[in-house]
Amino acid sequence: MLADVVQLLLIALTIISAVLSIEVKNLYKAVIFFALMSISIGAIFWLLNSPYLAVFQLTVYSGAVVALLLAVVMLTVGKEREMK
Amino acid sequence: MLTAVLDTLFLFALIAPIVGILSPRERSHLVSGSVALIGLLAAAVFLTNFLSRVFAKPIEVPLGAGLVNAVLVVDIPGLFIGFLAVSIGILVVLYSLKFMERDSGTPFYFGLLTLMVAGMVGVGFAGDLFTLFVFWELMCISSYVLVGFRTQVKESVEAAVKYIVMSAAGSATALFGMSMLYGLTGTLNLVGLASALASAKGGFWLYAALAMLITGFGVKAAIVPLHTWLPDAYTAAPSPVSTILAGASTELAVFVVVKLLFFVFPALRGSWVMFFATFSVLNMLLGNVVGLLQNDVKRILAYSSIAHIGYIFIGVAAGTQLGLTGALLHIFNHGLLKALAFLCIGAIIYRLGARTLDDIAGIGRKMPVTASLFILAILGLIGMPPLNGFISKLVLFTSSLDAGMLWLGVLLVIFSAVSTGYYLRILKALIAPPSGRVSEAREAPALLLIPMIVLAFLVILFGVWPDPLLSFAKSSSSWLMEVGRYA
Amino acid sequence: MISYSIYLAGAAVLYLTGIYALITKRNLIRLIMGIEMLVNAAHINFIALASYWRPGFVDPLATAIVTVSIGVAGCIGAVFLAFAIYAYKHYGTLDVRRMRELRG
Amino acid sequence: MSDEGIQVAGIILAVILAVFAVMIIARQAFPVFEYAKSRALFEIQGDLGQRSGVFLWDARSIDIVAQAFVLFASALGCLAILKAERR
Repeated sequence: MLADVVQLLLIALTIISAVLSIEVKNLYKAVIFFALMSISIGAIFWLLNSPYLAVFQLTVYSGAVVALLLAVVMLTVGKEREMK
Repeated sequence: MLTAVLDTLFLFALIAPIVGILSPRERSHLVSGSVALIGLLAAAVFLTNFLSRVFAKPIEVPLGAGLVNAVLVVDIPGLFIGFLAVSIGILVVLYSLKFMERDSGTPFYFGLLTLMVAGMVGVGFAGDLFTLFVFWELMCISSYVLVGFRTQVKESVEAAVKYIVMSAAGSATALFGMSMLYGLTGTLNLVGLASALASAKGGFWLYAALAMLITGFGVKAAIVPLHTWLPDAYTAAPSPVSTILAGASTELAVFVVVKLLFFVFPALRGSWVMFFATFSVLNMLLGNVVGLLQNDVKRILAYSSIAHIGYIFIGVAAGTQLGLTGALLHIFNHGLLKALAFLCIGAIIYRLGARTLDDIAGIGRKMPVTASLFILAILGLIGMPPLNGFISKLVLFTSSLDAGMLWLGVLLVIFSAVSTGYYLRILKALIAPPSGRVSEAREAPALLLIPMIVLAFLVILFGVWPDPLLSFAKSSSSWLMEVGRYA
Repeated sequence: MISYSIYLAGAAVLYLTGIYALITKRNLIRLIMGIEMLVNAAHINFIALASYWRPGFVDPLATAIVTVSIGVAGCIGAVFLAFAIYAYKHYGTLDVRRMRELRG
Repeated sequence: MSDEGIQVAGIILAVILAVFAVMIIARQAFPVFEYAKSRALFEIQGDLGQRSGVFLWDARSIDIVAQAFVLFASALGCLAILKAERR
């Protein structure tokens, strides 16, 4: 029962953070919300009995891709005010 | 590990950039280019070796694979598309040896070109939908970088960005469609899918999966509402890359769509036939009408590609074996013709640095060989009788008659006539009297001419003597239509 | 065990969010995030289906597929971001509205 | 159309589509594995679900090799994009 509620909450969290990551004005915050989305997808994988995949998802998405995104944000618009 | 063809291609794709980086800088393009050329030639030899074995029974790697295994099945349609990819790859590498000599980073260029050809051959051979997807991404990622290879040019970066956004969204859509298909059948093996869906009744979710798969692969195949990346990418890419995109990559995407429809979803034929009749008319209409308004030769050729994909879909819309034969035949013939046309305009760009109709006016007097080959390609694209474009258009026309869709055949003829409008503009620009910068141009160097002459020879050969190609396409289509032979 | 339809609905909504980002947003960073959302939606669908294949058992086929696909999606992201750096060098912005060399 | 217009239209369209999708999913239950030939494509012994790594190498090795070359292609591509200009 508890697992069901947690799963529903995680799906809701995924969608909310996905929407926020494309709607938030500040690009840094957008990338952070993207990382949150990846983490909650990883948690969904964990609850669906595939821990291997959850770890893989966390490594690649909330690790590599988010690091790349942050690096590019820093290299390009990081200096400016314009964050839209 | 994989089949001999793919092994060679992967091996040489690894060697080419390493050797190129280690060699002195002025010669790095020659060294890495010749390594890539050797690899592609070896792959072509292995493909020819497969030919006799495959006609008896498709080669499976690994042997005795179940429904859950990743598997490569070398069958006749796979060889058909493999030959197209490898032969155009060889010619493009040969052409690039001269064309790309002024660019930096050529070792990476040749490595990526070999990987792209490997991806295309892998897509042709894949016997599992997800294996197909991985090889598809290999081809896509290499082509993204190749389109934007000249990063110092603004328009090339922009075209690459546009291309990546549309194409990656398409790939993701195809992946979602695959997940639904997996949810319906429990396997992604193409033969397994075909036998599971052989008696499918339809239902909302099966149609949704089919629609997502066709949309996803259709982005690369330039089905009309999804074609917007194509003119930009073809125009902004370096000419050899436009050649391989137009001549092999887009054709391969059409082949994948055709394979999915005829091999996996024959049970739903009644519904996709009408759909593809509509798309074929849309493609022909948009390609031919917008093509008339362009002034850039590469853009004209890009829109003519869209129109030709519409012609291929006539065969799909017919939905018969004759239609499939015509579609495969036109995939091959259009690949050769469009490759020849792009190589010719590439040679003109190499000498002149310009590609609009006004700027190249009169180039025919100064570069007679290039111009006559270009005229040959254009005549083939129009569908003049002694060339190979005529044969496949004839087969497509016959198939539309055969399927009782006379109006599609009539539209094919009408739009071929409309397309003559912009082809004639190119012809006029080629034979006009030269002026200005054009009068200082010289004939293209021999290394650029060799691939063009080889392609022109093939174009004439398959026009005058189409029997071997026709029988190859016929046996390909009969293999694709009869899933039972794979079991 | 909650119904599979909830996962399908979640994946579909995530997919539509990604498409929405691709259509309306004009920043390269947001475009790549939209693409990754599309891929992630497909992954959720695969894994949810895999765990409904048979009760108490996860189909390793879907796990294998998603493992490979995650790596491939990461590659697309890397290539796209490398281009984004060059686009910024040329145009001084990540805004695709200001890239108007080509007419479409 | 102005950017604001696109934004508003996009939001409305996205919300409508999302509601529509959820409604379809609620109405038409997904026929999970309807066309599957059988639910036992391979033998299940013990903790196979946990040993995905073994499965990954045993059955999907072609995918892994191809993925390795996808990674290689993207590495090569990033090098090619971010190369030093000769001139």
